[in-house]
Amino acid sequence: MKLENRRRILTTHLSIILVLFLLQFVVPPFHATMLTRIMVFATYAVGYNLLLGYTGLMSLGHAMFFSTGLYTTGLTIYYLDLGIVEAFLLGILASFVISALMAFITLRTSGVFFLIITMIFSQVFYLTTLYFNNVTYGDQGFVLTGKLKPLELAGIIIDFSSNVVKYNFALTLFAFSFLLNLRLVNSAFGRILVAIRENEEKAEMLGYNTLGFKRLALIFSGIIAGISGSAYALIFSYVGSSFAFIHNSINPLLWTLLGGAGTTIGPLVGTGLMLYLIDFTSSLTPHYPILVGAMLIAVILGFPPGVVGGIRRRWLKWLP
Amino acid sequence: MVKMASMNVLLETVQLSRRFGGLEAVKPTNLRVRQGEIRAIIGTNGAGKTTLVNMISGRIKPTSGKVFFKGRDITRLKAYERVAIGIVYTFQIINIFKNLTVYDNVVLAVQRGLTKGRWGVLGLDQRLVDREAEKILSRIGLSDSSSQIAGTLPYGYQRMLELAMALPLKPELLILDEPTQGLSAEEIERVATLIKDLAKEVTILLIEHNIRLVLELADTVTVMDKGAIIAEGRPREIEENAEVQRVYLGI
Amino acid sequence: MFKEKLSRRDAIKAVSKTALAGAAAGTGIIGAVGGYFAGSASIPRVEGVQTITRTQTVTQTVTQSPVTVTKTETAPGKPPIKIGFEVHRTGIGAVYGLWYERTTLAAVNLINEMGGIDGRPIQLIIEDDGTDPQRGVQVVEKLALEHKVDFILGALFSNVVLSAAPRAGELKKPYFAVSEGYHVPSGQLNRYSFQPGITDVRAQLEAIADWIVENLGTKITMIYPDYAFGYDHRDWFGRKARSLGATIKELIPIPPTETTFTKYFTKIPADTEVLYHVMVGPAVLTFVKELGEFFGAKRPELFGFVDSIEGVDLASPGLEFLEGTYFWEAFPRYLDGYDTPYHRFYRQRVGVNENGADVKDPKNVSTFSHMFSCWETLFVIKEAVEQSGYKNQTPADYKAFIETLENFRGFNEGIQHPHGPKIFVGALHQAFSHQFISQVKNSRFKVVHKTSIDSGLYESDVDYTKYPL
Amino acid sequence: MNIEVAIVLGLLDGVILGFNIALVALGLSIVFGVMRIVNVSHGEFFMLGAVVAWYSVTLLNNFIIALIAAPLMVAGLAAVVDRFILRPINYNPENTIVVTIGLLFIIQQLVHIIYGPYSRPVTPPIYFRVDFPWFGYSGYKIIIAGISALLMVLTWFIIFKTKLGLYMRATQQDSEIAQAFAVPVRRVYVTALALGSALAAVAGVLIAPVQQAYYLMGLDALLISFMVVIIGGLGSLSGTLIAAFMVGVIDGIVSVFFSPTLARIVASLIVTLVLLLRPRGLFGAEAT
Repeated sequence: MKLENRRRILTTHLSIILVLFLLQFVVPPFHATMLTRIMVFATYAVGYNLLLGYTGLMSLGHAMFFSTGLYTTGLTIYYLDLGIVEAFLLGILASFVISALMAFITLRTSGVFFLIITMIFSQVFYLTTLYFNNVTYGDQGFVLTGKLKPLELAGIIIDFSSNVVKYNFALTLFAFSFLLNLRLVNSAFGRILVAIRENEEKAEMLGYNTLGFKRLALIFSGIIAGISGSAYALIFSYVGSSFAFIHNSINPLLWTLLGGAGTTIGPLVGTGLMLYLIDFTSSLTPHYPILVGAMLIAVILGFPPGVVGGIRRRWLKWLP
Repeated sequence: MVKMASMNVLLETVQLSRRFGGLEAVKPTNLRVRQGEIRAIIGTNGAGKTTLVNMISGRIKPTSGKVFFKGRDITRLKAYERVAIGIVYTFQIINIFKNLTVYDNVVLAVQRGLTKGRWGVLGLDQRLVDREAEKILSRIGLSDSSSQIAGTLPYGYQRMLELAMALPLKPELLILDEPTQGLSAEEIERVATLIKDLAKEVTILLIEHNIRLVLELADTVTVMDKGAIIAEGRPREIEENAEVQRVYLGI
Repeated sequence: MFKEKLSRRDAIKAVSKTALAGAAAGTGIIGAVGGYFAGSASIPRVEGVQTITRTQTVTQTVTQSPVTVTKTETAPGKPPIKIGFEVHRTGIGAVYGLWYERTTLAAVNLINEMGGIDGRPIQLIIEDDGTDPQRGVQVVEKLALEHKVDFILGALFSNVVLSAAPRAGELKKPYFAVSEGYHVPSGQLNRYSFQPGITDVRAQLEAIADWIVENLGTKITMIYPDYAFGYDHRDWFGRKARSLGATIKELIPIPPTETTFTKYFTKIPADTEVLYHVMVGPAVLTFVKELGEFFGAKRPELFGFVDSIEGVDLASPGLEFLEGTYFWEAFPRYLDGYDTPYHRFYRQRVGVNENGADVKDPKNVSTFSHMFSCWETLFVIKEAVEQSGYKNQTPADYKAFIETLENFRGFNEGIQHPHGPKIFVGALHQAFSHQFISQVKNSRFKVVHKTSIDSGLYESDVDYTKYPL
Repeated sequence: MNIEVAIVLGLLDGVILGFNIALVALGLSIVFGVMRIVNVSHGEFFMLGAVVAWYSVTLLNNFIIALIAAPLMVAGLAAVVDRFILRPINYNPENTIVVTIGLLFIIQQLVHIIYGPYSRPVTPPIYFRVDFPWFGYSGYKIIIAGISALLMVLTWFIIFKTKLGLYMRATQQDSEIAQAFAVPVRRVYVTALALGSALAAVAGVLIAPVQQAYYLMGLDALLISFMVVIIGGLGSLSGTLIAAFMVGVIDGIVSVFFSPTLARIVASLIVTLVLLLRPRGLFGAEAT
């Protein structure tokens, strides 16, 4: 990435965050909640994209990382009455541990096998949440309402049942992962990931420990997914095993591909488009899942670079 | 167990061999490359040249035997670790990041060269990288097309680029696997000059079919046939070696 | 027995009084009045325990219902009252969703014919949640914030109720669950979540355990789905049955994804007298069929839950084996099981024939035992709005609405409550009703027992009235 | 409980259902072996089979028709998928997975629209109850096993005794070389996908009277055949069969003595181990 582009890129990303911040003052309340949801899931997608878009590793097991954050935060609040901050940090820690574990196990495989093994591990996680349902309440799940202690920061009481708090909490986390991701992919590190995606053999012959970098990428990706999971628990105060199910691994895949794999802005765009599309069509027909299917096929067949990828190709070549 | 070889031997293989299933691609081989020379390995297709250098660069594991570099046993080192200690390999078929810009290709090499240690690359001064990259680009005369997609360069330039990407890695032993394959006459000339130029700084292990080029460049020539070294010596001697002429030149 | 159990909580004491009084009175069904009753002021006449012996043959067809509805125009110019309906149109809840939607629409039409709620017509806004907890929350937000509904008629499946209700609470929208799960009365929800339309599973089990132990046997083996709903059965029934001197010989959980069951049957102890089975999900037919193949003639008594075969024709291939076995029903699928004018009227309005199937397509069997909860809940909302003078979506009006509702003590039988009279415990936000036990005879349910309402009451320390508004 | 009985039954069930699993897994395995792609919508083809069975029994009151119609229809569908979806993306492994996931959603919903959300029982063509000393057992299940075995022999014959099979095996070895030896690789691909999918469909038809026809029944079948195929080795027929019986029996016995959910967890973990230690499966060909 040439130096003259760096300023331009940074301003673009900061202004996106600024816009997201300002939107909450203009959009009607329902759309504010939609944006909250979108930002939480976009964070998830950002994490996923780091692996798929930049490192070229397609996982079908990210529901496991998401749920690790979700359950750790949820359970520690539910049983140990932890404060929001502690529970949240524990969620991140847990998703770090799990993704590190996965990084060392699953990356011994590659291609389709990587995809299958991540899927199966995620399935194991899902079954485990069912198996220990005397703790997790399995598929029925459990509720955090009334257990979220309001935070007190510098005299200001932050109550998580308020929509404003939800929105800005989601925004903060999204902004964080959004910028972290930007920093990563614009650094030497990001360039190496791309090199691995493009030509792993060559990357290794340039002296890069490709396996090591793939592991690192998976860990970052897992942590970001975990963060969004923890955030979901705090914002929507419900924890249940359906979030560990395979469908929740497919979602970030679709969002990322639609928005544009290997672009920093793509995940946000893809998530936003898809959530609104589903919300819109679900009021027209109960069969909106067809849309999900059609989208998956359409993107791969018709528009591989995805929305932002296409924009970059045609107009803004400098977009990261 | 071979004692440490004399100082001016840079690379040494001891009874290094590799078999694929039934086929013994490389019979136990002892090869010694001296510091600063241009060593050419010639031989018919399937003579085992590429397999041999692949074991040296660490891309494939030997079935038996050892590899010593500057007297150190590196048989166990992974390919990327060998790069770090100065063994650099360029592929037979042009192998660059075809979908990335020329600039990014060079930078990938540069930033590796600038960092020592495993993760050192994570905190790297981008300005320094840019400066180094510019140097390399101008050296091979690609400064102007730096933002071009590498895959769209003319064939010869892609090869130049690949060779150039070896420089920042500060190689001590540069393994070139048929660098002129498929190049036009004047492209070969350009490559040849670059190799001569490189040879001032590094030892070169050259696999080449183009005998003229070999005789022009090499200090020592090693001839392989059916997975074994059948002759070794100055270009002139090799030219006259009857054995070589029989198997290799088919005379 | 009730004395020491109920001496704890005033609310429940009051209730039990009315219930017992009712039992003493023991008279039949009350007139077409319907409506609610508050405090112990007006004592409802509630049927006591009675086993139905005489077979009622259905003479008149459902269409000639004796019940007359006094049609009233909704007051002109009054804004409609918006009720949001969160329904499972897709996902595993889809079959239920189909019929819940149909029942709800029927009730809404009726209420509007009767002059709406407080003279305002109901405007029903339906959103599908795909039986998905994540979408469930989104639907609540959409109904509350975009459609600005006054009330939300909630979901059926546990996971969706549990994810949606808290959000509704945060948005301060009254949320009426039509699930039978032990969610609302467990106290884990909030001041805004109610379940006035149907009895929760714990109460159901409290009510029927006696009959099972007395009539079927004391050596019980339980087969239940290996997830939350199954555990409610395992725990609540297990506890009650033991307290009645029965022994649980074996617990056999079966995963929801299972497709073949024969292997589990070997775990059933030979001396089992009663096989208690609750299976929900598509696999149930296989389950029953294989049960039949496994046992043949020499089977123990079987007691099951109609949830398993809601929407399933009892004449389906493989179900022959159920002949002579027993089922819990919330509301008898076959009209003759509880033949009242209101019941007939209800069927007619929803478009269900006397066999519990679609009048237009007799093969299309309804989820009859549960779907009445939508109908009755809507009438409870109507009642509470009119009693509380709820006008618009102000905190004050909602407060009035909720407190009024919490003061209800029950609902009389009538077209509003065709399923029968109910006791409502304000502290639990939960209604309690009769339960039916039926036997399969000639591939149809034959009601053999109807529990008293108060037999389902259990003590609880939950008191939603102390929760913040 | 009576342990011997449990084991006997576990084995019986395991083997008999093993046959059905094997049929589905075999299809998945053929497709992967020849085309090197994983068809995620394979489970939906299985589901389609069951649904077709319901229609032909309910509307035409004939089960045999389904046995013929279902595989043909699904094979046709597969051919269309190959032509208009897979070929355009060059059978790229990752992309194939994405598009077949998409296909999964579409097929499911179309069935939901046409067939409805119901889980419908299908009357078995023949019904009798086999009485064992300790318990009774469905005679139809035993018949399923028979038919499945027959179909597997047929498949084996096609693959090892016909020209088409030769082509398939050649393509499996190395599609470029096969191409060079004038093997019509494209047509081989279509046929492989059609054949594999048809097997899933037949399995669906056969199982319908045992389970029911339900629009969400595909995913579970897919996950199980995944396990089977991985343990058996992707692309290895014999391996697939052995693995299917293993999975069947393990599921049959373990889930009786321990929690079934636990059994599933353990099975999955075994699969991951196999993937890590022997990526080509327990019975797959060794790496060269």
